[in-house]
Amino acid sequence: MSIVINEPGLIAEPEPIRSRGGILWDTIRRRPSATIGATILSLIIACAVLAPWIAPYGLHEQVGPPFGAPSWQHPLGLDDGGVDMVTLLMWGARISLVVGFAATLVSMLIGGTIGVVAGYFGGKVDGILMRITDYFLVIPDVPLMIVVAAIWGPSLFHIVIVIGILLWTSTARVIRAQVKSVRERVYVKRARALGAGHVRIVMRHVLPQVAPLLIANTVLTIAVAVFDETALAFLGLGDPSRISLGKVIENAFQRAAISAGAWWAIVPPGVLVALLILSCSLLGQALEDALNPRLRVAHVSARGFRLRPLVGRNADAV
Amino acid sequence: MSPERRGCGGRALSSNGADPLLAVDDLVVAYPIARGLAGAVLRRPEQRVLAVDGVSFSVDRGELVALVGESGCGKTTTAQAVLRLVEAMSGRVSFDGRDITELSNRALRPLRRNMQIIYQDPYESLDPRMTVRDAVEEPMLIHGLGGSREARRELVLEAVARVELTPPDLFLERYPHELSGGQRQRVAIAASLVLEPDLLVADEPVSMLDVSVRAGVLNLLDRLRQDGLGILMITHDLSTAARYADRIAVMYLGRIVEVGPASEIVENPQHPYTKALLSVVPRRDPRDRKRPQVLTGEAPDATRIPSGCRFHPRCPVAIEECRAHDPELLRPRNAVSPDHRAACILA
Amino acid sequence: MSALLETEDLQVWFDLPRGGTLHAVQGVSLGLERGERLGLVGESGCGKTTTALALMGLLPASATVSGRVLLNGIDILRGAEETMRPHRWVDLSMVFQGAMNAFNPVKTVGSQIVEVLELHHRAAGRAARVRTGELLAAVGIPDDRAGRYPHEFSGGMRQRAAIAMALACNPSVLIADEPTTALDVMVQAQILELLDALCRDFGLALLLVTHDLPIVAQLCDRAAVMYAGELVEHGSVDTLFHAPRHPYTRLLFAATPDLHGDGLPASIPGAPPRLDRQNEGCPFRPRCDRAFARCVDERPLLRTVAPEHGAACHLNDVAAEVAH
Amino acid sequence: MRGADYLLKRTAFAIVTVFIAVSINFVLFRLAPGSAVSNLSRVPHATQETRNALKQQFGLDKSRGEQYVLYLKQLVHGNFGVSFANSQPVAENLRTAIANTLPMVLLGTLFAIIVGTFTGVIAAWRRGTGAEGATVTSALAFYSMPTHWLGLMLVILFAGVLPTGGMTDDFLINPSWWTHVQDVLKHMILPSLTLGLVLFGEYTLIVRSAMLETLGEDYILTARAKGLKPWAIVRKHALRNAMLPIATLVALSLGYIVAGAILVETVFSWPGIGRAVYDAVLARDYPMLQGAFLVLTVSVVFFNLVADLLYFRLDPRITQ
Repeated sequence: MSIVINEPGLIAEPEPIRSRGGILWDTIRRRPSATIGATILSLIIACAVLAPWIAPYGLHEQVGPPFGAPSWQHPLGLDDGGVDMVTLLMWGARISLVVGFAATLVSMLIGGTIGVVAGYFGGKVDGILMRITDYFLVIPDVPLMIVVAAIWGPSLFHIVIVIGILLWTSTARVIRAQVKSVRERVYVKRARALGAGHVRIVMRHVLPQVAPLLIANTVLTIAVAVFDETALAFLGLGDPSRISLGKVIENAFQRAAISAGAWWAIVPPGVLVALLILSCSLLGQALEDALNPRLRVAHVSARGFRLRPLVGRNADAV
Repeated sequence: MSPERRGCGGRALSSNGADPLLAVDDLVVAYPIARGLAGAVLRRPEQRVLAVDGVSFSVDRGELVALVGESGCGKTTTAQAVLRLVEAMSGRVSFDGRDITELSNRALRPLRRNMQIIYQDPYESLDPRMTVRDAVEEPMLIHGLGGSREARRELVLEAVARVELTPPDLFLERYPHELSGGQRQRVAIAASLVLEPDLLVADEPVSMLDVSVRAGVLNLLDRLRQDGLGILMITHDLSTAARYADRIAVMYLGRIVEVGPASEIVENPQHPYTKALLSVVPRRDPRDRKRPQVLTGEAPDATRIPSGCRFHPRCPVAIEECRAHDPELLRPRNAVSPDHRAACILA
Repeated sequence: MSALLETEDLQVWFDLPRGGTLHAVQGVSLGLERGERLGLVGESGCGKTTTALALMGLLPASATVSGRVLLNGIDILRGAEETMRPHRWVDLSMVFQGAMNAFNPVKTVGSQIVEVLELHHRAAGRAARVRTGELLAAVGIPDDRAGRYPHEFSGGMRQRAAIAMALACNPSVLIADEPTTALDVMVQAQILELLDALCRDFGLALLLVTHDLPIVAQLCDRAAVMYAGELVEHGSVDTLFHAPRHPYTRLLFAATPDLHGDGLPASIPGAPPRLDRQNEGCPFRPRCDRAFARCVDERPLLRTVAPEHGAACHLNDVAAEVAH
Repeated sequence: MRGADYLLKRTAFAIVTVFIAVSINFVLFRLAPGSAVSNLSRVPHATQETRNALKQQFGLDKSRGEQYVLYLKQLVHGNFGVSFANSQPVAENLRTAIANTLPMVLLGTLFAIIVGTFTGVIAAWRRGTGAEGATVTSALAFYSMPTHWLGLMLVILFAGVLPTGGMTDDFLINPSWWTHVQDVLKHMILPSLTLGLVLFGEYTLIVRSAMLETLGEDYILTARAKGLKPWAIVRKHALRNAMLPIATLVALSLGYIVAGAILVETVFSWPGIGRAVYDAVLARDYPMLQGAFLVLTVSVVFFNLVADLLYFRLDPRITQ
């Protein structure tokens, strides 16, 4: 037990979590980093979703010379095929996000299930599942993705599956830890003592408590999935028929955009990927922080406590 | 009103010849100790800790029995074994005359509504996402009781009123974080009462509450006892046991070393451990300062149980015979009450 | 005559993480004489631990403090952290609640005691290690245990070691914050006996912060009762038990169960007020069994009601008027 | 005794993991439909001779069980097969590649550890100030950038100032030993910096949260009560304890860094293990790919074991 546990003001009261949307919305409203992350993320998602309607030019439409410089008509210039970069980025973000979300969904389903089952049942089941997770955790994911993608051949579906089945380990561990702690809470013990079934306890008590953490983890996983897709595409293992942000960077690199001095073909897609990952990290991290009771108040920091001068009060009064 | 004078219902029932509500007979509970991979490879024998080693007692309707002891003495394990939340290695637990040690989980389920438990930590006793109403209603839903939604609401209101949260309808839609520790513990009790149990196991029900509200929760339990509920209270606090229990059983290293009517245990203890335990309880009145009889040595360790009387290494009056002879629970020579038992050859 | 350690109108506010402030300590003035044992009693959240931490200037960055902390008549709070630090452990030392975590888990217990000795130039090298052994022996721990890590000690042993560490520089005041909470009754008795002996042998002044009235009744000379950030009554433990002048003190004793005697303890209805809001009148009024009109809008001040006995209750004024 | 048990468990885990990786390798490369060897026609530039050699080498005429045993036997003898691309033994190719990768990766990691620890401690120490905001923002920014893209940005920025590709200058003929080292170091700067910057972001965030968690511990309050000055507390108590998670995470990440070097080495044409993987993918050089994957897995497992041993050294509680 901590010294400060009983003193008000020394620790933040754990924020009551009531509705699933509640914690997400609450965090976005209260934490500036989460606000920024959520804003950027929703802007990118909006552009990507609306690409077919708001993109200024066609995706395969040659509107100028290869590596045409930025101009008023084409603020980010043209790529090696003379396609408008803004258009390319919108469509690219679309594919990157699809891969990111789909792969995350796969990994959440696997990781969430394994985490809940291992954490809830504990004992032997937990031992076996966590051993499996440990092995998956140790296998280096990028090389395995490369090997699998190389063998199966490049396609969007393969990429989603490959990323998805390699990313679930951290989710499984985080969720398991949380489920284990929820399982030991008195109200769950009491429900068990009452004779409630496993399904009921999991659905009614465990899952709602774990859901916010699962959301935070999902957001962080999206960032990793987007990164992995970019890396795979860069290594020439992306789906050749789809243009993702990774593919845009790879194209520029392969077609020697750098030696051609066409920075606009390579800087913006990277910035966009970085923004995408940054916004997910900011949002996910803020959510995790909000849910983490272990981030207590530091006992020592650069700034000490403040003194308020004795004004108007009789300092000699005892 | 002393506990003895308060005594009602319970004794009478059992003297009528009926079975006690809860009878525990020679209960033994063991936990395995992990021997580790190295141990498994070297084929070391699997070891077990005897957390509870031959415990017998009973609880009647309308009776509050307190199991008292230091941490690690096996009192909480005993409570869990009574409710079959941990499995006993041997011994019998009978509920209302029926042996429940061998019942399957399925057969046990309808019985579970008759025996309820409340835990120590009021801050974790309620699901933070459920209102008081949901929390009190849940046991009925689990057991498929209470009839219609409206009927259930009535029962919830009744239970909330019974734990003295007034006015009850004001509390129904509140969330746990809007309640104080004492109120949460009352809601937990209400959630147990709604099933109309016969037995309530209370595991350190007030040790995490503030002093000013403890008495409120305990007095509530006392009134429920008067209404005929059998209560088994686990506590480390002898003062609380002395005030509220009809009978006290003192545990040491997995055994009951002394048991009897509360007033007799407090005023006329016969086992040296009970005497020591009573002497270290700080008194409220500053004028009442006595030198406590502090036992030396660390708290006992269930992995290393001494031979003979298991209390002898710390016993201030141990004689040579105590090393070899494991005493039984017998009526002490100086006992006043016929129900007083102590496990000491000198008593 | 000035006390060894004294606070004057000590106030502490905390910035809350979700905005707003919490007035945790609301003008506490206490005195501790040389060799005296004072119990600071109250329920959770009443500000007793905050007061203890403020005495040593150990508050976090979210705190704002005002008032004075006088050590031998000199204000050591005036320069915050900087003026406080030289007195820490040398004049005032502390034993924390739940000593499980008071030791750094990756360093040996002995080395953490040696650390203070060397820091305050009491001893160094071999001499410091010898002194550490003596200190441990003084609290009943075999001195060869100095090289062990904290996790190798039991809860009671760790609390003893923490006390040994607190005595390292021969302080004049020992502040013990819930030193026996989370310990078993028998171990609690051992620790209390040890504190008692040490105070006697070393002439230590003891400030015992606890929620447990009987412990104070047994160990202390005087007690100060806190409620909702305020000192509501102080006096000798005997007076407080037999002739309390504040309803809270009386009701708190009535709520505490005792081994012998008759009747059931009675609880105090209601809950303490929230300290993150401005409260009018007497903070105890909603729970008080003898509140009257004046309690609603006038906050009672701590007044001397008898020699060495102060209470903050309007009833005492009424009693005084009646006496006139 | 518990300590011995811990070591035994961790070592057993490492061995089993390597075995599993070896088996995954077998499954991926031999059994999966359309995999390398079961579909030899997909191997480009393969003469009939190579194919026959392969068939014999992999024992494709035998049952799968026998193939597996044969495969394990070959591995035990360090035989990874022959590269399709340059007809050299894979083991030989891998050895050179690793020798090239390690110095570059270590330099980058060292940079990240030193800078990241420093900024992480500052961020935790100055919590709630502008300094924390600045460090965390820059750390997050670097953490978010795709590694290869950051490399390309450095290429754009430093083109002409520093060498941006390869490991040596081809125009240096018969350089002395010293000029050769200088030349390699110069080539190493950008790839190492890329790796270092990405890792710097990650390490800063890790160190910061480890420090924050430690600074909230009760023994920090005790240290303050003992009269230690704030920086002494950070140095003597907080950092020492925060190093526990940090050390293990760094050791852990070292394993992944070798794997992650693929992107950096591709951008800077650094002839290391990552570049070897990239080339093998392009050339469909399966023996090489298989060997490289195995080496990378073993390196992660190895550093994992190092992390466990480190923890064992640093945390006395494990021997309990």
